[in-house]
Amino acid sequence: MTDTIAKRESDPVQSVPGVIVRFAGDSGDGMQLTGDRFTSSSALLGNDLSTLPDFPAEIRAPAGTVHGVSAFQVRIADHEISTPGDAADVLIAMNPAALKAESSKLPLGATIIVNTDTFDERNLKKAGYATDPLHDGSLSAYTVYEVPMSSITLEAVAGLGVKPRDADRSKNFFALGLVSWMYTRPVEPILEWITTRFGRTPLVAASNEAAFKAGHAFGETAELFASPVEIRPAALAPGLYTNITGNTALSWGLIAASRQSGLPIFLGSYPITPASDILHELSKHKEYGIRTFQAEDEIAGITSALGAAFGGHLGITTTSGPGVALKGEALGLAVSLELPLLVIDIQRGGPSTGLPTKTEAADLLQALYGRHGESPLPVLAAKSPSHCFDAAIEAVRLAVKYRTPVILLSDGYLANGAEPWLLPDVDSLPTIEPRFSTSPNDIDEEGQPVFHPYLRDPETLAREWAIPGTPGLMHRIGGIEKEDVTGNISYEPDNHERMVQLRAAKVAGIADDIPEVEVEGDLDADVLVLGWGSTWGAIGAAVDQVRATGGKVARAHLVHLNPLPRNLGEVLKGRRSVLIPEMNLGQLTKVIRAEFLVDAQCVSKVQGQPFTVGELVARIEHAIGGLG
Amino acid sequence: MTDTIAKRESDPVQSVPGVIVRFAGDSGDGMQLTGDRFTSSSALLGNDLSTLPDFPAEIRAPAGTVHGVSAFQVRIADHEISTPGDAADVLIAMNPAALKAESSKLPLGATIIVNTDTFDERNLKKAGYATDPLHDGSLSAYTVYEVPMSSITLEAVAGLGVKPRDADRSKNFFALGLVSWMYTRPVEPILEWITTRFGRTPLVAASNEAAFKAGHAFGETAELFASPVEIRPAALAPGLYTNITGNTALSWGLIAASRQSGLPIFLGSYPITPASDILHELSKHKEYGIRTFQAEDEIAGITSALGAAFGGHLGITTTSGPGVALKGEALGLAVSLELPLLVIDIQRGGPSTGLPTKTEAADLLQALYGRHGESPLPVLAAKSPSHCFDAAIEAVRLAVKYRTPVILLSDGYLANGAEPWLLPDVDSLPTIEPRFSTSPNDIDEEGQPVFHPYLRDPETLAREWAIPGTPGLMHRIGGIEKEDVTGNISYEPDNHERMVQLRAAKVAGIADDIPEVEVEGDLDADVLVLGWGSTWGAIGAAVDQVRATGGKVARAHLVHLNPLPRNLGEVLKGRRSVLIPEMNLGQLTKVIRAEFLVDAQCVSKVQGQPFTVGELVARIEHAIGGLG
Amino acid sequence: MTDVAIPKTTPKDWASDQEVRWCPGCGDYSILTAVRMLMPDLGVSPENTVFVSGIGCASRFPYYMNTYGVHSIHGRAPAVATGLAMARPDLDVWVITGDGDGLSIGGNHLIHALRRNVNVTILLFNNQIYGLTKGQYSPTSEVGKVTKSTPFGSVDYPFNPISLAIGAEATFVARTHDLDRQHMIETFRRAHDHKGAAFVEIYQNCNVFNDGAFDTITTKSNRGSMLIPLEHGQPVRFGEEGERGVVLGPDGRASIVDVADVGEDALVVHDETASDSTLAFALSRLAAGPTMPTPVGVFRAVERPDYGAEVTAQLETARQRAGNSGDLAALLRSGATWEVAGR
Amino acid sequence: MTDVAIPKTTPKDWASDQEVRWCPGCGDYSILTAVRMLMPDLGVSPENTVFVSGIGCASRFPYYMNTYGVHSIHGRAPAVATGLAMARPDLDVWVITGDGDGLSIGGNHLIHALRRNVNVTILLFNNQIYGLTKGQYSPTSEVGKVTKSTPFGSVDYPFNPISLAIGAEATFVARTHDLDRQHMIETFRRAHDHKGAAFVEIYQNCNVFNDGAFDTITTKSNRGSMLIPLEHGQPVRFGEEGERGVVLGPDGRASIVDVADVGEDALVVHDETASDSTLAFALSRLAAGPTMPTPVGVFRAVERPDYGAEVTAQLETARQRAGNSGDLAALLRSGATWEVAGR
Ligand SMILES: Cc1ncc(C[n+]2csc(CCOP(=O)(O)OP(=O)(O)O)c2C)c(N)n1
Ligand SMILES: Cc1ncc(C[n+]2csc(CCOP(=O)(O)OP(=O)(O)O)c2C)c(N)n1
Ligand code: SF4
Ligand code: SF4
Ligand SMILES: [Mg+2]
Ligand SMILES: [Mg+2]
Repeated sequence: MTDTIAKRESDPVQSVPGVIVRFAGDSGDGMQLTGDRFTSSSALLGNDLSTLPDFPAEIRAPAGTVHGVSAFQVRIADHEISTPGDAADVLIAMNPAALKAESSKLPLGATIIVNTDTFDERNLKKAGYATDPLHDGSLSAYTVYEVPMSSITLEAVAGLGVKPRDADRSKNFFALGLVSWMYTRPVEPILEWITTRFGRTPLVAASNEAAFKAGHAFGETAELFASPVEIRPAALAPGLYTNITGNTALSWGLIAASRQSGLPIFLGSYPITPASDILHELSKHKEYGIRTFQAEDEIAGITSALGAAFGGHLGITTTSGPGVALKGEALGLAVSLELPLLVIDIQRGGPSTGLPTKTEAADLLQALYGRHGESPLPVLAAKSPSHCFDAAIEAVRLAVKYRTPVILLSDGYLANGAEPWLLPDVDSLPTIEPRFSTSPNDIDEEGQPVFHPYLRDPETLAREWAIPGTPGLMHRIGGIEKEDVTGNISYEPDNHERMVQLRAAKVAGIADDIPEVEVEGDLDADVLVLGWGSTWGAIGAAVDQVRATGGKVARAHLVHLNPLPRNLGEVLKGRRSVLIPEMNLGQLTKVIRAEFLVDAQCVSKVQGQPFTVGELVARIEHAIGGLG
Repeated sequence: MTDTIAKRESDPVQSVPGVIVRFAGDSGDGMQLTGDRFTSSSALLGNDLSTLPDFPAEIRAPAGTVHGVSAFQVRIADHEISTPGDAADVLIAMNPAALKAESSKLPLGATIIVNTDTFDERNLKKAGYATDPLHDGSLSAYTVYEVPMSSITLEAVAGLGVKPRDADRSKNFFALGLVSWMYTRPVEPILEWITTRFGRTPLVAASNEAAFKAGHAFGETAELFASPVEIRPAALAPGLYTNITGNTALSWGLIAASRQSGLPIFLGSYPITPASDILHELSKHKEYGIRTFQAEDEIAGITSALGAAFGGHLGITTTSGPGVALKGEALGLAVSLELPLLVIDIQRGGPSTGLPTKTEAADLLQALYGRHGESPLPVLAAKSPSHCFDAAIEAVRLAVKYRTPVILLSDGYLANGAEPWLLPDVDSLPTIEPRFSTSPNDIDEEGQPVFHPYLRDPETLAREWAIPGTPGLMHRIGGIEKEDVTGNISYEPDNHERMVQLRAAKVAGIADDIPEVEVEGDLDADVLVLGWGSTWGAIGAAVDQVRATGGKVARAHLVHLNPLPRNLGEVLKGRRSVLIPEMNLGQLTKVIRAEFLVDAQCVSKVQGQPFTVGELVARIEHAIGGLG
Repeated sequence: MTDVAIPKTTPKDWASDQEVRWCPGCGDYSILTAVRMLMPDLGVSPENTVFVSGIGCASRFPYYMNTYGVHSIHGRAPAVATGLAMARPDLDVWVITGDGDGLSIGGNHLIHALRRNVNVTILLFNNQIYGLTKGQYSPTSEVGKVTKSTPFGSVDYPFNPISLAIGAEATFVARTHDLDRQHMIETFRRAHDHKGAAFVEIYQNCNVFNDGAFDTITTKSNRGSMLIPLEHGQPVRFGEEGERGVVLGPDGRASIVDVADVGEDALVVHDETASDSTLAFALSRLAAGPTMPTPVGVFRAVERPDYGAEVTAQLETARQRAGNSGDLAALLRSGATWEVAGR
Repeated sequence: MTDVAIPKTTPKDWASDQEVRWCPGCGDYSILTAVRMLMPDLGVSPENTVFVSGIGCASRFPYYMNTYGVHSIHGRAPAVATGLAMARPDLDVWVITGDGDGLSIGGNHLIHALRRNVNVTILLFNNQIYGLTKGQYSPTSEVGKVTKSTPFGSVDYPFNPISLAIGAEATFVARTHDLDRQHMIETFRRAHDHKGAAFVEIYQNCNVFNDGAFDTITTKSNRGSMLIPLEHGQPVRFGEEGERGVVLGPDGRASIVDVADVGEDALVVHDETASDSTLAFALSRLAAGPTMPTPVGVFRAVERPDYGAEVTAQLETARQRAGNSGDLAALLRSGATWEVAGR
């Protein structure tokens, strides 16, 4: 469906530059869906936007509890933005627990819309309220709108023949209707979507539609609210856009890389939050020649992908931190076999099971070093939801060109967060050449032509890749140390050292094949903020904000974490302060310090939540003031 | 058996300070056993000694091939030594392949004793000799003794009723007899040992005895050799000694730690070279209350040990690099559960299957970082075969005291190498207090006594440890993030950050509970050699040698690799050059550079072989000369 | 277990203070209730009871029991429990797992625990779906199942958990379901009382991602005609009036007949204690999935030495043989030693 | 496999240039010879053949075949092979594994490959010991076995690999041994020709660490009385003169009788194609270990869709349904899109 946004014919309304809305309710209240719809309709209006889903690990945690609250934050703007915003302007709280969990994060003066029907004694108690916050004055710093969402929804659907319990389930559509009215979002796309989505259960569709319309009407008629406001389309680069999450972009990037390389995708994966959606997405697209294999565990996920890679497919495995921890031994085998393989780690809160549905970026050192022996491999990290597309292609390019496993890092924030994406021209995507061997490449002692699987390209040090089915190139490879060139088993001391060094040199040499890191902001500033991964948006916004108020600061962001860009040492040299914001205790910081002997300092946040811009601004200004 | 060495009554013989003997032959030739016996009889004579077994991964690789050669090097001395020596003074080569594999490593002037019976055309060709080295002059730089060992052995056992093929199997005892004569080793202990070891097969015992005696007699009568020489007892510290390998010392250390803590050992392990011998040793000693469990895989090895630890046992798992790679996820769980657990990694050549029977020390970064999320744990490394005993006790002490998994690193060189060990006074071993919780430790909201498993000792930050069976202290723990103090599931952002930091602080705080690192040699030298693990012996010898020839150099050796000793920064400060010899590409070097921003340089060797003293001397002198 | 009198408890004593966090309507609730109701009857105490689980909705179970508990990592509960049960034969160790946890990632630990006959009681909550990760198919999902990871239907042939357990040398194998509390309680009791590894498959409804998967056989109205109760020593028959029964063919195959057609004497008599596991296996093949008449109850219950007890016995023997319980100084001197005299 | 004529080969064409590195006298040699002798008969070419193995003595096998080969990591060969066979249904994929590799660390991958019916031919070299790590007991070692890790005898009850495979829904299950080349060749041929996962247990002598483990049944002089050859459609009988046979009891249990006592008609007739796996299971229970009369040959050979083929068919269907073979630009536009006009 392609819509060109026509100016809506309606009364001229006041325009605001943007708003941050947060929907919060029980895990069963459909907040993710509500937020998602609000986002989509804003996307169609041409706003820039950024989302932050935030939900517990339980499927439907007990109703009314604070730990069971599921929230979805979306920021929409008429200008370019790169974060979902530090705190909401408007909170929709479906029950006391949601209010309890969320209200303390709100800035003073924020708007709160509550579903008063849920504010009974039982729910207040469950949420841990001793007194009713709607009446005890504790919310006096906010603008509170009390709306009996449940009962109006019930009324609205009365007559459709829906059971009262089912009717109550539509109250999120009431909320969506109300907020859509407040921000003059178009009605039709949502109604259409309801029809398609709930097509198989017409009663549910009808009920949701009625609730949505009731919410919209309530805004218009209740005279409770100020007039609706508008957020104009953002002045984005021209072209065709879609709203995309990191996991979808990553999946599509893999499909693109498959097309560009001619290698069919084999995905060996075991479900795990927040990576499962890539498995889901890829398994939908079999017409692209994609084989998805839900393996018995993570080890079978990676080893099956390695088997497929041996067979000439694009072997991929997707997982999160606990899965990577299980794949270490097989990754070592892939390093030793020197076959292309892509391992995608959608990081989440750790250690151990940790916080499965929350974001974190504490798997970097595991990605770099989580294997025995010297087993170097390239590591990359995506920086925004849509960048996952490019990062996937780049990771595949390196894996195939250099015959190496590659780890691509993303995280829960990117995976589930969404933003508008200017669709690339598919014909301008880079070509990836598998360059399979097709004939003997060497001469044996008796002068006969032979195939030596570990003969290398002198420039890239990539080895030859001959796939089964190729006549005359039969060969055996394995995890025991191999003789240089022939690949036969060898325990010879000098050969081992040579092979260890060749494998290291091959990966290190990739530095010549990747872009230099760019410095932005005040290029020669004393203070440089070095980032990696999903901190990109928040760092950018923070640097802009500091500079807007006169502070001098530079920033650089790494996509390639191993090897590092050739110019990075140069970029860091001579700065008074190098700050590295990380959602861990300082993992890139360790790498940078060791590599460049620069006194880089980590700005650490390990809360299962992305950095806010405010947090970073404070730390940057501190550093500029010579204090950090 | 305790022997006090009485001066032997024999003709006065010439005394030499020491000798390095290397036995080499087919994997089926019994070279390891021969070397071992020679070592033992030298131990009983009071020599200091050090051994280096060196064998292929195949059980009995094809006879006569160079890759199938199995060697055992032993150095015996009348003074303190710390390495098996850079190269052999005497090589016993049982066949052409052994000569081929070993002769290039010999210093000019070395002695070679060959079994001429094996030097036929077929064997020469198998070994890759175009001409017979015994006759083509290629060995002119060595003193070569040609002994028809097989045929003399055959003669010697004739009449015992042994089949010729079996008789030939005794030729290693001939060699042992000959070398025992050359170095005036006592005959009786070996004869006794033959009787015991081969008691169940009297024919084999008789045949080996006859061969041994024949070898001894051959030395005495053949007039081929110079007079035998003697190596006097070394002036070691007084006390009772035994000859011990690293793996045995480690096993005994664990038994000692079990005694000192009162915690019965539970070993969950999956066999892997070169760690299996610890499983074997511990499974012999059930009278110490030791449970050994040969698990279905490495993951079951560690998780069963963790289950036993929950039950109040001393949970241990032993493995090598590939096994640690599999244990990463479970280690993360142990970090999260905060239970004592000991993971022992006997490192071998990597990556992947690598060089299973060769030594390497390239698992340090995996030990430090091979898990997802922030999951810090203490890491220690043993430095000599006998030090494995102390290191095991220290590792258990930290694990129990701080309720944490600990990784103890050893390697193939320490594991199989042997040295004399002055037996410790068992009563002076440190006591380890498990301090189980036995009663409620907190008060709940209603003022009732409760047990909170994550209440911490304010000093050590160690949590409470209550074991099943304790009434009233029932509690549940798991890998999901836990609420501080109560241990209940919590997804709360601030709590997560607090827990991440508490776990980190607990491990970091151990620095206050470990000895400072000692500097030896020229304390204020410009050049400091920093070591870890099994490089200890070679570094010590190299530093001594450099200083003996007037070079100024200091050395320090780390046993604790995480946290690092408090004074290490001080020790490194102001050195012109910090050299870190490592059997990897610079793993500790990375850690030191990141931590102290010191331009430490790795002296790397990754050949599956330990450093020679000569290699280190060269690098140290280079550095002293301002060149490194 | 000790001889000391165990204080009487009520189901409430076995409930922890933690709020149960499953979806409303989930079958896990009724299993939890059954276990809590059973515990006071078992003559055991909370402090000597440990629940060990992996990861999944089912695996949250230990948090809700006022006993010791470990919520470990995905698939590893049988291994954790093996270590605990070996180290502490005095404890009652339960394993809670799911069809993904126990049969997919944890399949190997499960079959090894069964063959070793480790003294643990294993409850496998089979909902034929991955609940906690929001609905992918599992190793027990039927061919053709459409899930998030199989939008065009699964092509994986499923395990029959009962057959697998029997093939893995299990000594106790049973099946029950979440809609029959009394049957669950009796089955769990039998499993608990069994020395060695007891394996119980529980058909459990996941009302969010696989609702009604077992309705064809487990609902009150269908049970009579679709569940085949196994009773030791009794001919295997079922149906509202007991009108149907099971016979073994000449090739060992079990099949369903009308009793009227063959006569009661032709029916196979269930023998859960048969040393040969073929009968139990034959019965396990009757239903390829929970849409056909399905046996429930105890398929197999035979005696074989319990692993932890055997291991502990070896320790005792070694202690007696050694005549000491581990003299460290003697150990250090057990090899060849020599004295270096003082100077 | 293609229709193009495959050039004729000899066993030598299937031997790689690498020296075989097993111990002299190891049973692995004769298995290697059997495989090399069989290959020219199979109508396949070396370049379309892949041997995948784990780690262990047995797992060195691929190096010695002049085909494509992967010597992977311990226990993972079935998973590596699953990926390869799914991606490349045109290849002949063999898995070589040991009793440790395939049943201890790799047990889970094995049973999952079997249930999925992945098109691979699995040869499990069962020497009832860990060879490469120098002699620890394995999951098939008998109770009481003294090894390096069990100096006082093992207390682990072993797997019966045939029973386990049948319990895991295998479609082809067979047993052979290293002393009978012809039997090996015939068994491997059947396994190879089977569509889907074929599992073959090979009793293999490790003359260094477990010498003679199978002598009671496999030596020339014992074979006649101790091996029970399974032949499809034939009554199961054995003995030098065929004087003994196998009957099924009323409880399905298989037992050995003198044919003279019961008459030939009482013997069970082997049906490897029986849709119900009970008969194969019953036969697998006859011998608890290789010291009792032991069935060899094909226990079970039934048809079920092969996994790789099913997966590939779904791709084809999707391509046809989509009417394109993956238009990337269309994919990128498949969600809601909007145009931002140029300024
Ligand atoms: C190592 C690892 N891999 C994957 C996951 C993600 N995961 C959690 S539960 C689960 C499967 C749950 O299914 P099941 O065992 O059937 O339990 P249920 O939720 O249905 O009760 C998966 C794949 C994980 N937590 N850890
Ligand atoms: C991850 C890992 N764990 C352990 C080992 C050590 N290992 C190598 S082979 C082997 C077992 C071999 O036994 P089996 O599979 O029966 O093969 P066999 O040698 O008897 O042919 C073990 C434990 C390893 N290489 N990798
Ligand atoms: S997802 Fe299914 S199994 Fe999990 S708690 Fe909800 S209903 Fe139960
Ligand atoms: S150890 Fe045993 S199985 Fe391995 S090669 Fe030697 S004889 Fe064969
Ligand atoms: Mg499930
Ligand atoms: Mg074996």
